[in-house]
Order: sequence, then structure tokens, then C-alpha cells
Amino acid sequence: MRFSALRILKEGLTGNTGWGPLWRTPEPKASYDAIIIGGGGHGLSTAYYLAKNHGLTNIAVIEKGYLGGGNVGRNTTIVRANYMLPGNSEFYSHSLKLWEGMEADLNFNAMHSQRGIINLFHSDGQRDAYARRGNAMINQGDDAILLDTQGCRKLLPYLDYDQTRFPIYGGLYHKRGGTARHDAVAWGYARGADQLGVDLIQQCEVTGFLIENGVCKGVQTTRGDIRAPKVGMVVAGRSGQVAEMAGFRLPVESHVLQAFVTEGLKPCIDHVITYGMGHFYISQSDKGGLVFGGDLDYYPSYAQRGNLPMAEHVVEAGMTLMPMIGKAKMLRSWGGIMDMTPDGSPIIDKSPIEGLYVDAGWCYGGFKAVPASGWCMAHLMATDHSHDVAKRFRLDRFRTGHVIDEESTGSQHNLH
Amino acid sequence: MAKLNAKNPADGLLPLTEGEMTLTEVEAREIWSIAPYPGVSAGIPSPNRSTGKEGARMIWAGRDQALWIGTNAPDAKLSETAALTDQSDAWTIVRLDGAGADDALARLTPLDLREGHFKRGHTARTLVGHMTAQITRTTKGFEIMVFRSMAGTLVHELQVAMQSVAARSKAQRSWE
Amino acid sequence: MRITCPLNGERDLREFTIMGSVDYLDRPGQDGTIEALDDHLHLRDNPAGETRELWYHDPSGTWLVVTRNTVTHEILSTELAMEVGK
Amino acid sequence: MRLPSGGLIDRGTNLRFQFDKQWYAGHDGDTLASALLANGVKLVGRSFKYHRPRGVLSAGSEEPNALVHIGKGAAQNPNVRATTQALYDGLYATSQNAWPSLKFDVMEANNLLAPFLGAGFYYKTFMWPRAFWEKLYEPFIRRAAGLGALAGMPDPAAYEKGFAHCDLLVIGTGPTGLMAALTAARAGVDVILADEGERFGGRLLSETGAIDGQSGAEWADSVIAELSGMDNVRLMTRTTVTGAYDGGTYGAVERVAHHLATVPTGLPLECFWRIVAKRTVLGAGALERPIAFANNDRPGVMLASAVRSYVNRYAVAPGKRVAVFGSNNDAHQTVRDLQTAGVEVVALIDPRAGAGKDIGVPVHQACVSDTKGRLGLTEITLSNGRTLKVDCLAVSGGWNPTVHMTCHMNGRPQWREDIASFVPRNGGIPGMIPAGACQGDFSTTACLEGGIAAATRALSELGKSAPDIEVPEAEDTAYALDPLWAVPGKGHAWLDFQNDVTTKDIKQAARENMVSVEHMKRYTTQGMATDQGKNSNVGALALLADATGRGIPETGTTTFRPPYVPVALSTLGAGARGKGFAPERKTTSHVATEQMGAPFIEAGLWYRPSYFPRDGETHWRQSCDREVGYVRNAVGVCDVSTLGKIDLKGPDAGKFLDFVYSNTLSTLKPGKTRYGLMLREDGFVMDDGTTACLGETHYLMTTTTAAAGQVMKHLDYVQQVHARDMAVRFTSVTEHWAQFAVAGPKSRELLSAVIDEPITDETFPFMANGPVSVDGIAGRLFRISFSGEHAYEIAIPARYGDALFRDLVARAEALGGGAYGMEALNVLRIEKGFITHSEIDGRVTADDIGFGRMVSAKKDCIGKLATTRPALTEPGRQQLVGLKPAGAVKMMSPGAHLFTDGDDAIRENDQGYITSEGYSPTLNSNLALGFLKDGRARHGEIVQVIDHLREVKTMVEVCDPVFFDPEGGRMRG
Repeated sequence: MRFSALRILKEGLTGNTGWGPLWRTPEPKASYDAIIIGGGGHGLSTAYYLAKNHGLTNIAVIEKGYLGGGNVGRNTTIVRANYMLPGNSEFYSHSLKLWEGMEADLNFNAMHSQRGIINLFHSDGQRDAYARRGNAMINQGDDAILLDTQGCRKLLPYLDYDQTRFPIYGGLYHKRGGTARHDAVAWGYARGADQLGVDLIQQCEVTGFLIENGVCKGVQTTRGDIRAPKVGMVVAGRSGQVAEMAGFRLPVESHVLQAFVTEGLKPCIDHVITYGMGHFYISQSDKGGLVFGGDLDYYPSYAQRGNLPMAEHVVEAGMTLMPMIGKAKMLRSWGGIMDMTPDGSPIIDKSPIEGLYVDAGWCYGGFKAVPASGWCMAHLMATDHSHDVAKRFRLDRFRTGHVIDEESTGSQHNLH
Repeated sequence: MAKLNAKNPADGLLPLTEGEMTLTEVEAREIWSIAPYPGVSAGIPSPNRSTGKEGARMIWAGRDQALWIGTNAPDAKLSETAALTDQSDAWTIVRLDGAGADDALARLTPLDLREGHFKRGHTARTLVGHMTAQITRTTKGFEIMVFRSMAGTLVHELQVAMQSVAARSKAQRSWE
Repeated sequence: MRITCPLNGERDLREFTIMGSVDYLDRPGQDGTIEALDDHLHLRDNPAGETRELWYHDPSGTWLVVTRNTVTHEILSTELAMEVGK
Repeated sequence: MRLPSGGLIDRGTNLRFQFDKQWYAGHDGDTLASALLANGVKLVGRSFKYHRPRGVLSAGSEEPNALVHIGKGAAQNPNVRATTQALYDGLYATSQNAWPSLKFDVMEANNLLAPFLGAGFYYKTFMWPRAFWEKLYEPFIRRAAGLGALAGMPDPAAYEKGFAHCDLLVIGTGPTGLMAALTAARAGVDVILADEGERFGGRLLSETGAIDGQSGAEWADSVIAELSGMDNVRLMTRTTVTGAYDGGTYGAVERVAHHLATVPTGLPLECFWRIVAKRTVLGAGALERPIAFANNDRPGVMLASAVRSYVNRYAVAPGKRVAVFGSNNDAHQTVRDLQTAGVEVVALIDPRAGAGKDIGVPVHQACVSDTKGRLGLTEITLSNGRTLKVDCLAVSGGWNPTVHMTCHMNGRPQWREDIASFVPRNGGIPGMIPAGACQGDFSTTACLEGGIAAATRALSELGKSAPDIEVPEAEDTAYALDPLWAVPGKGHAWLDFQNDVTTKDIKQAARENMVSVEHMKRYTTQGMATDQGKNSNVGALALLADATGRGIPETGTTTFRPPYVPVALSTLGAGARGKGFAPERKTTSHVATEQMGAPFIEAGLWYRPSYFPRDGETHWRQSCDREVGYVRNAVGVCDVSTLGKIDLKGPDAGKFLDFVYSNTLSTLKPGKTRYGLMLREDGFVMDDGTTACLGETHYLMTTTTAAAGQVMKHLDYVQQVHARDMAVRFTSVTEHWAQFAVAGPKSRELLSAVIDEPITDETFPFMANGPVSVDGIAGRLFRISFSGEHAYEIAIPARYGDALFRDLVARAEALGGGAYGMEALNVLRIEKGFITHSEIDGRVTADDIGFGRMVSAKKDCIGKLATTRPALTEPGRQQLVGLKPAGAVKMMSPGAHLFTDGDDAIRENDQGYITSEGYSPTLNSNLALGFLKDGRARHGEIVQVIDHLREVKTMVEVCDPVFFDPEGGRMRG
């Protein structure tokens, strides 16, 4: 069913009884041409682009819970292409372009809002680092503007410019950055994939791999064996467990990242803002809640919940930066499981087992990568070659040292 | 020739009184860290304990390490078996005394300060606000140490906490 | 989260930082292989369940090996890193 | 309307307050909601989406409708529940989410569009044309959405945080909590008793049942009186426990001063407590649930328990003609309480056959199926077709145990068929024992017993025995209920009042295959409002179960997450405003530097002077040039105390240094100093600095200011994990020593006048160190240089730092020099090609900065193996170079990228970037350092510098990074 204004009108007048399912609930078949493990944002976009770009429609997405139940549904919804290092630059640039056409392509409003993101800096050294980044963004063909303190004052008059502990020297303004309605991205890709014939199988957990002579031939699941010559694992925080079933270790540690939302408020923050001297980023959702987050809790966790010290640190950073949010009230906190790599950049590559492909290591930047991750993973699975914009996301780069370390914090997983 | 006058870390900031609480600076002539080399038993206090009294005392300050606080430096012979390092000017030491001191400090440190758990003579390496600190319970209150450079922050944060406790006890009395 | 340090006793999470898995204990020396280094620095079992990790009690400068459950966050035991395996 | 007698209010008080600029009066003991109802004000808010008129639904923190602004100006507090806001004299409240007024809100038009604004409509429209989203649709949606408004100014009130520790935390002071606290307190353990109410007693304050012959409130007071006399008990009123975290840690918000007309100085408005408890008894009670029927959201439709609260506790009749609708016996108590209070009860409506037949009011075996009344209820229609004129309808769909906190660690509650509710599963929160109504035990006697039992269990787990305690005598009637979730019929029947989620939305979600409970929630926004579904989740779940043909347990639940009630960011972030975010570290020269008028910059937590302005200077560059001149031509003084200083001692200290540094330090002789490079284990450069050998087994390491803490932790790691057998001990002495650089051709002349024994080039050659004394005070002298000049660093115990700094600066000025700041320091080091963390940014190797030979081949060190990895040794890496202007434009901004002459400025052509830049008055030229692909082989090449951000494009010549005195004669001589 195609969505349109006319359709809304017609349904509204007839009691909204004509809406059909957004996707089917198929039974798993015994075999497919390809299987995607993981029905999150990346898995669903992989399936969508396998079908759309490569004509592979006899495929299935296998999800142990419900579609979009992982990090795509529990993040701070920031979409941006403001990376500095080769590998990340071209990939996220590609992803942002896909975002810009996504809603028309999927006929689904994901409320992608290019309201602009401002990364604040607080010292000469940070300004120099952000200038290097901004120039890299423009070299890549994306947009960046370097704001000084006055420029920030004009755009963000409510920040504390006078008393705050670390003064605001300026900000890197990326106008095409912004936010989106996170769940809608998963639903849009799910609906798109379903319409192209992809079987989306929920409540089906992968329990093992069918590996014959070192070649992956399919998966064992709670609903029986499903065979396929190509299997992609797109399971984010669960990458360690799934890789273990296939018998290899990944350079991934799973960490909890908390996020927070306040009660609904009338519009007060029009951009996405990040603080440079503590861990804090914030935007206001279309419903009016202030959505904000910070850094990892730092300890590996599968619990999807965090603890108070980081929550307090995040709010403290917010209070020194923009004290006017003080009377906003935190309504809810939650945690996602982040697949952290030793350089903070992802992996889209073949696994050590033939026929099994890995899309993992998104750390806590996976949301904005949803379109390009699917695009490139689909390319890899369909052609057995890395897509040009993802060719540096190799699994062996840690061993060889070809790391893509944006944060420059070295090989410790939880420092990225 | 230069003429050098000494200045205390909390110079000009203390003493302070809020309600029944007082905050004063402790002037220490000598502070030395004593860290015995491996395999040597050096007679330092056991973990989280302080020993001795005014003039020559030791407080446990981490794994196999203690701080000597006194009017004189420790016996130099100790340097044969332990790393002896002068820290005399590295610390700000303040004393928080009086009714409400526990409540004020509990606004800043995650340490369990309950009398039954943190008794007189107990000491701990912990946090005060966002500062690494050493807290020791004394007869009348607490001795709190942070790095010298953070004297201003320590005094400010303790003062705010003391004011709050004083204001509460005043408000409590007027509510009752 | 509360961690009981063998020296400092039970303390709040905020007094600690964590480095990562005890894979960091197995350090290949200068004659080691790059594969061993990969195991030491990068590759992780990343278990959903019990795991052993290196933590640091910042105020006292103590490195600990903490056995912890990554699903429940339960702390199962703590040892001084200095004494592990001794 | 205020009842003539009764209630827990102080009728002797007269508190005047405003709501939407109208003056009203109430009494001490009132909430804003009870006072408004007492004044006949029923319309208090508007809903989120359809802007429907709304009145008070509940009498607690779960209130979804009666959310208002309290205060004005910067103090305006949005989304305050009128049902929990204590009344005080002068209280100023306004309604929110309505324009131009609460009674006439233009956005009410949305209500007419409701058929088109059902579940998920956003996702299906607003897509055409694309550019309209940010410009038109989104701003419109944003303005329409939201509830209250922030003032847009910093909150002027004070807030604080604190820590508390106890053996037993008791949450809630209804019958359960009070008995648990009493039992534990008498056993002698440390008890914290927390309750979110203005006074202790919980539900007892709203009910008429007697306990031990006293009213509930009197009995609660008597228990509190005993507890407040015990040293081991801490009573925390107005304190909501908001979250359960690992290790028995709880978050709690204490509303310290929201009930006060004026807040005394020093008193915080709120306090956020971190409570650590060995055991916890959760006596959080239960929340009554509404029933969905058409137009069940009109002002005047209230929860039956709330009606009892207003009648019994606040002596307020919420209506003149009240009907009661429920399918459980608990609802019948409402009829009796209203009758006792003299309020006319029009009817009891109970669909169960024979229910309430002796109650003394007309009973209808039916359901309420619709209502009328635009701004307030006027009439209800029953499923049997009857209509009744009423202005208040008390509704009870039964009770939901308050299981929320038991789910904060991912525990899922379990369904109990007999009470048609979820109850906590065992062990959801380690150490927490739910008891009483939150466990599904609804009678007062069961709660009293449950509290004792829970405390007894907690005590036994703590190794204590419980005292004998008698269960007070109280009501013990069974709770009988036929579940009733929704009344069939036409029209919108609300589930989530605030978010305007109706039964139709749930059905539509099911039709669209949003059948997972999480999908339903996210698609319809059910349960995502400020009450987080406290009023509506179970009902919505029941309807989803019905729509999908599953049972409720199979349908599952969404997750309850902290906080239990919303927490102000001011509270959670208390203390961080302004400078409080991080400690301030000040050097001993701070005061003198301030007196000299120097602006400070932040260097980590430290403050350091940027430059020292002089009269007549209008630009920092003038000061900087002058200060550079001091060092190059006379003598400059700079406080370098912020660099990390680590004192290492022991037989293996040299061996340990060899292990942590890439180069060899163990061969250093006493009195000598050497530069060292420290790698991370992944082979990239971590930090650099000098190490002085002070004695055979005694070294002093310096680190950069930025990395001091990281290096100390790293040394602890290396020693305790990888070098456990080395006999070495080390400690930070950063703060013990004040240290000043004295640099320039006249530096020795200056120092000789300061120190007690003069020095010569022979006694103190380049890289020497040794003890000196100043005014008899023992210090240390290092002949090291970060400026390339003949220079020293002198260290003195910090108590003398202020005096020595002033003395050095005065003498330097007499010699034609003076103090210099970070700007000059930066230029001096760039002239010499010395690196800082601008260059060693965490991604460079020793070889990249030209120090490849500093990775000793003779020994192992941290990071050595990793440096052999292919990527760290292959050609094409970017290497440190110097850059000099070669075009008309002299500006070379840090962050600009480098391109080969003639290449387009695109990523594929990127050759490197600039890290540092400064104007050298010495060489009368701008100079820069940067990294360039294969840069060491490209000295002499002209490359492009392109800075899109500052719109600079120029040409530069690549050269050696050491611009000035490459032979180093000046610092050695």
C-alpha cells in the first residue's frame, strides 16, 4: 500500500479500517539465497538493498526479538557526516546522501530533519583539531562551517558563555547534520524490504551455524535449520556471541551506552549540540523531549541499562554548558549495547568462514550509518567485493595496524 | 639573594564557620610518602587505618604506601627499605568539625561515613566531589586532603555543603 | 555498582575505571607474534555472562582483576592484579 | 467544593494562590489540585495531541492531565503535577499547552482532525515536497507538541546532591512501609524510610479504615513518632526513590523546598540522593487504573481512589452529583465515603450481577459508555441507554501494583490472573523485597503483615533476628474484581490521556501488524507520556492481547526504566553549574599572574597564563612577540609546574623506565637528564618528557600537562600487571614542587643571583640536574630547554612558589626580560620544531615525528612489538615537517590540509595537514609544523595549503621542522 496524503484522507473518512499490515509475518522457508541475521536497522537495510540493488529477493531476515528492537530503537537519533579520516569520510558521506533520499525511496516518513549539528570546542587545540576535521569534510564534498564564539552566541544564545568551566571558543557547524525518528527508519526499511519480497522472520533466534568443510551453509534457529549460500551477521552488540557460534573471535567488546529523554517541552533547542569537554550531546525531538546522551558506562555489558555515575556526569555537562535546561525533567533513561572496536570504526568484511559475512563494530555511531551499512553490506554479499566506500573497514586492520582511529585514543575498546 | 616566604595552600580562604560547623586549614610541616620496597615489612599502617598522634602520625595511602605527617621528617634510615618521598607541599589539608560535619561531607563523598563503619582513626582514599581525596575521621570531625592546587575548589564545595546543612537544620527547627 | 577492593573495601563505581578484559594480562614480548598481539589487544571473547577484567581504583592507584557478570552486572570476586596467579 | 469538616488540612490557615491569574484560597495541607477542586476549578490542562480539555484524574505523582507551570520568570517550573504540589501562600500557577487560553485553545482544532491523526499518521505523510519538512511541517509539529515551556534562562535556585548509606531502605510509608521500618528499626539496624508525600502515611491518609482503633493518619503519626526518636532511623519525607541501580544503589529526589513560600538562603530546592542499601523493602503500593469508554477524558472523570483522597484527606467534594463506576468492590468504598461526607451519589454503576445491592444508592448493572460536557462533565450515558446528569464520575478499573522499580534491572513482572494485574517476579532487584500492595496484597491487614514479613526476611539476610511485633488490627476485606478494560461503543475511548492514545489506535496498530508490544508502544506512543504509562499500560496491553487473540502474559510488557518520576536536570546535575563542573587547579603563581593582568587559558584542569599584557599593547600578538624576544634576547620566566612529575625509586627503577620508554634511560648517570618517548602498547606515541637521574636508583620523570594523569595510571598498570617483579616504587610529586622555566641568554646570570651557590657551564652543563638552595630552601635545578635557548627549570617546594615566581620575574625584568605565557611558549617551541600533543595526537608513530631511532633495538618496551606491524612501517605515512610561507598569503592555519601543487582539494589528493602555527618575531616569518605524506623526503618542495573553513589558499615550502638554531648551539652554549 502506497502512503499519500490522499490515502490518509480516505482512511480517516472511513474509520481507518483499511490500513493493511506494514509487513507480512511469514513462516521461515527451508532455504533462501541469502540470510541476514539481525532485524535491526543495519540488517533491514542490508536486506532492502540486496533486493533493490542486486535483485536478490529470495532472502530472509532472522530476528530473535522484534524488528528494530536493538540500537536503532534506543539511540539519540543523530545523523551526520562529519568524520575526518579516510575510510570514515567517504562512507558517512555516502550514508548522508542516502538519508537525503531515503524517505522518498521508502515512501515512509522517517522525519529526517537536517537541523544542523554544532560540535563545540573549548581550547585552541580543539579548534585546530575541528578545523582539520571540517576541512576534511569539505574535501570529501560535505559541508562544514567554523564558528567563533560570536557565531555560536548568535546561533545558540542560551549557552553559558560567561561562567561555564570551559569557555566556548566556537563550534564546527555541519548544516546537513540532524536527527531522524529512529524507529521509523527500521520500519521504513522493513516495509520496503517486505514489499520487495524479503521474508522478515521475528521471534526466531539463531542458535548455531551450518558449517560444512569450513563453508557456511546456513543457520540453525529456534524454528529449525535454514540454509543459504550466503549468511550475513548484522547483530551489533551480539556480534561476540554470534561469532562464537561460528568459531571465531572478533575485535569487539559490547558496552552499554545510556541515553536520556526529558518530558515534552515547547521548542527550545533547534539544533544538535555536542559539548567538547565532557560527554554530552543534545537535541529536541519533534514531540518536545530533550534527547541527550554521553559516553559509555565503560564496562562491558549486555544489560541495556546503565548506572548513575555516567548519567550524572552527562547531566552535569549539560548544566555547565546550557543551564537553562535545568528545569527540564528527565523522564526516561535507557541503554543500548554497543559493539565497540579497538579503533572506534566499523567492520564490513568477509569472516574467516566462507559464505559468512560480518557487519559489526558500529560502536555508538551506528544509527547514521544505517543506509550505507546496508548498501555496502549488500554489495559485499552480492558481489563478494567490498564497496568502494567501505573497503577500509577490514576485519584484519587491527592486526596490520591500518586502524581508523577518529578519537585517537588507541586500541582500548571502551575509549572510542 | 632571594627571600622566600612560605604560603599555605588555602591561604586567605580559611577558617570558615557555617552553623555549628567549622572548617580550618591544618598546617603540616612535613608530609612524606613511605613506600616499602617489595618483600620488606616497613611498619606502615594497615589498609584504611591511621596510627600515631599529632606531631608524628602515619595514614595508609594506597597499596603498601603510607603518608607520614609530622613536625619532623621521618627517620632517613627508612630510605634503605622504602621509597621515601617528600610530599610536604603537595597537599591541602583541612579539618571539618562540629555537629553536621558528617552530613556536610556526605554531600560530597561516596564513602560510607556512618560512625559504625568509618570510625575514629579510619582513613580512606576516595573522592570528594570530583577530586581524589584522603579522608580521615578525627575525634571531632574529619581531616580531608586533596592536592594543593585544588584548595579553592575544596573549600568552595565544602562551604556550599556546610551552608546547606546549616540552612536545613535552621529550617527544620522552624518547621517543627 | 559497588566493587569490593581487597585493600580499600566496598566502594562506589565512581571511584573506579575499567581498562578491559584480562586478555591484557597476556602480553607478548618483543619477540612475540603479531597474531599474539592481536589476541592481547583486540580480539575478545566478549561473553554474555561471567568475565574477568582489569579495573583501576583511581584514588589509591590499585589495579584489580574483577570477575563480573556482564548480563546481571553482579561482581563475583576481586583480586589485586599484583597477586593474580602468584 | 470544600466540605464543612474533616480532612487533614489546617483550616486555620488561609493560603492565597493564583491559577491563570485568578486568585483563589486554600489551606495548609492542600495540594494545588485539591485547592483548585475546592474552588470548583475543574479544567486544568490540555492534552498533548488533540488539545482536549482535561481535569484532575488522580491524586498522586502519576497524574497525566493536571500539569502546570509553577512560578514565573526564570523560576518557571514546567510540567509540575498539581496533584503533588503542596500549596503555599503566594503560589503562582499557570496552565500550559493552550493558546490563547485554557478555555479557548485554537489547537483544539486538532480534535476535529483526529480521524486523520491516528496511530502512525506521521510516517505516512508530510513527505512531499521534501524541502517542506524542515521549513514547514516540522516547525508546525514542534510548536503543537510539547507540554510546558522552559523559561529560557538559567534556573536561579540552588540544588544539591548527597550520598546516604543504610542497612535497610524502606520505600513508601503506607501500612507496609511503616511496619517494615518499625520492625527493622527495633532490631537496631540502620534504616532509611523514604516517602514521596508531604507527610508520612501513604494511602492511609486517604482512606477511612481504622488501625488499632485509630484513624490511619493517627496510627501513621504514632509509628513515625517512635521512629523519629531512634538514632538508627533516618526519615526522608518528600523523597521519591527514582531508580534502582547495581549493588544496592538507589537514586532518590528529595523536594526540599517546593512547599515553601520563600526559600531561606543556602537551602536547596531539591537534593538528589544516592542511597546505598544492603536490603530494601519496597512498599510502593498500587495505582488504580481507569476504564476506557467513549469520552472518558472529560474534566470531572476521576479515579475512584482519587475521589476518596480529595474527600477524606483534603475535605473536598470533587463534584456535586457524583456517580461511581467500577467492577470491583473497592469502588464501593468510594460510594460510602462520599455518603459519609454528605456528597450526593447519583448512582453506582457496576457491571457485575448483584454487586453493591445494599449500598444505599441506585445501582446500575451496566457500564458507562459515553459522556457529555465540553469543558467539564455534565452527563454520562450507560450501556443500558440511561443517561445521568453528573458533574463527577469516579472510575475504578481495579489496581495495578506499583511494580516499576522491580523492573529497573530488566526484570519482567508476572501476570496474576486473580487480581488481573502484574506483580513483581522474585529477585528482580537483588536485595529488594517487594511487599504489600505492590506485591498484590491489597487489604490493610495483608500490607501490615507483609511489611513485617519483608523486614523480618531482610533482617535475617543481614544476620539479625527480628523483634516480636504485633500486627495492628485493621480492615481485611477481600478484593474482588471482574476485569473491565474497555467498554465497547462508538467514539474515542482514551487509554493514555496525555498522549491521546485511544483504543482505536491500539486496534489500528494491530491491523498494521505492529503486534509486538514494543511496536505498539512505539507506533502509537502509548505509555510514552510523562506518566510513562502508569495509568494506561496494562489496559493497552489487555486491548492489544484482545486484538491479536493472545493472552496478556503472552503479549508481554514493555520495560519500566528509571526514573520512576521525572527528575529535574538541575537536581541530577547539581553543583555543575558554572565552574562546578570540574575541579579548578591553580599553580602557586596564579595570584601573581592574575595581578599582572594575564588572561588565563584552561590546560586540562589547570589554569595557565596566555600572555602578560603591557601598557600600550592592544593585541595579544604584541605581547607574545615581546615575550618571545625576552627568551631569545634576555631572559624569560614561565611557570611549568603543571607538567607531571613522577618520582621513581628502587633497584629496578632504571629497568622499569627502559620498559615504559622506547629509548634507554637506565644508562643515565646521576646528575644527568634525558628526553624520553613513551609509546602505547599499540605502538603509537603516548607522551614525551624528560627524565632526570637524581641518584643511583632515583629518577624524576616529567610528563606533559595533558597526559600527567594518564601516564601515572599507565605506570601503575605496567608495574602492577607486567612488571610485578621489579623493585620500583613511584609517586606523583607534581604538586609538591613549583617549577619555573628560566630561559634565555641571561638565564644563568639571573639564576646565579637567586640560588645560594652560583653555577657555571662546567658544574651545570646542558642536560645536567642537581640540588640547589634558594634562601636556604632546598630545591632542584634542571638545565633543560623547551625554547632552544640556554635555559633551566628551577623547582622549589610549592609553599615558596609564589615568592620565587615574583622574585624571578622581578629579576628578569631588571635584565630586560620578564614573564612569558603559553602563546610565547608555543612560538618558541615551533621555532625549534619541538612537539606537543598537537603533533603527538595519538595517531603518530615515533618514526612519523622523526624519532624512529628512539625505539631501542636492544630491549623490550611497551609498544615495541606493535611498531613492527605493516601499517606502521610502510611507506607513504605522513611525517613531521616544517612549513614556511612561499606565496603572497602568509597565513598557515592549523587544521588546513596540504595538497601537491596543482592538485584539486579533494580527499583522494590529501597529503597532510598543519598542526601548529605561529609568527616568529625571531625569524620574522610565519612558521608551521605539520604532517606530510613522505614528508622527510620532500624538503624544498612547494605544496598547497588549503583551509576551506577560513577561505585560505596559499603555497608553502616544506622544510625541516627545526627552523631556528638547528645545531642547538644556543641551548648547549
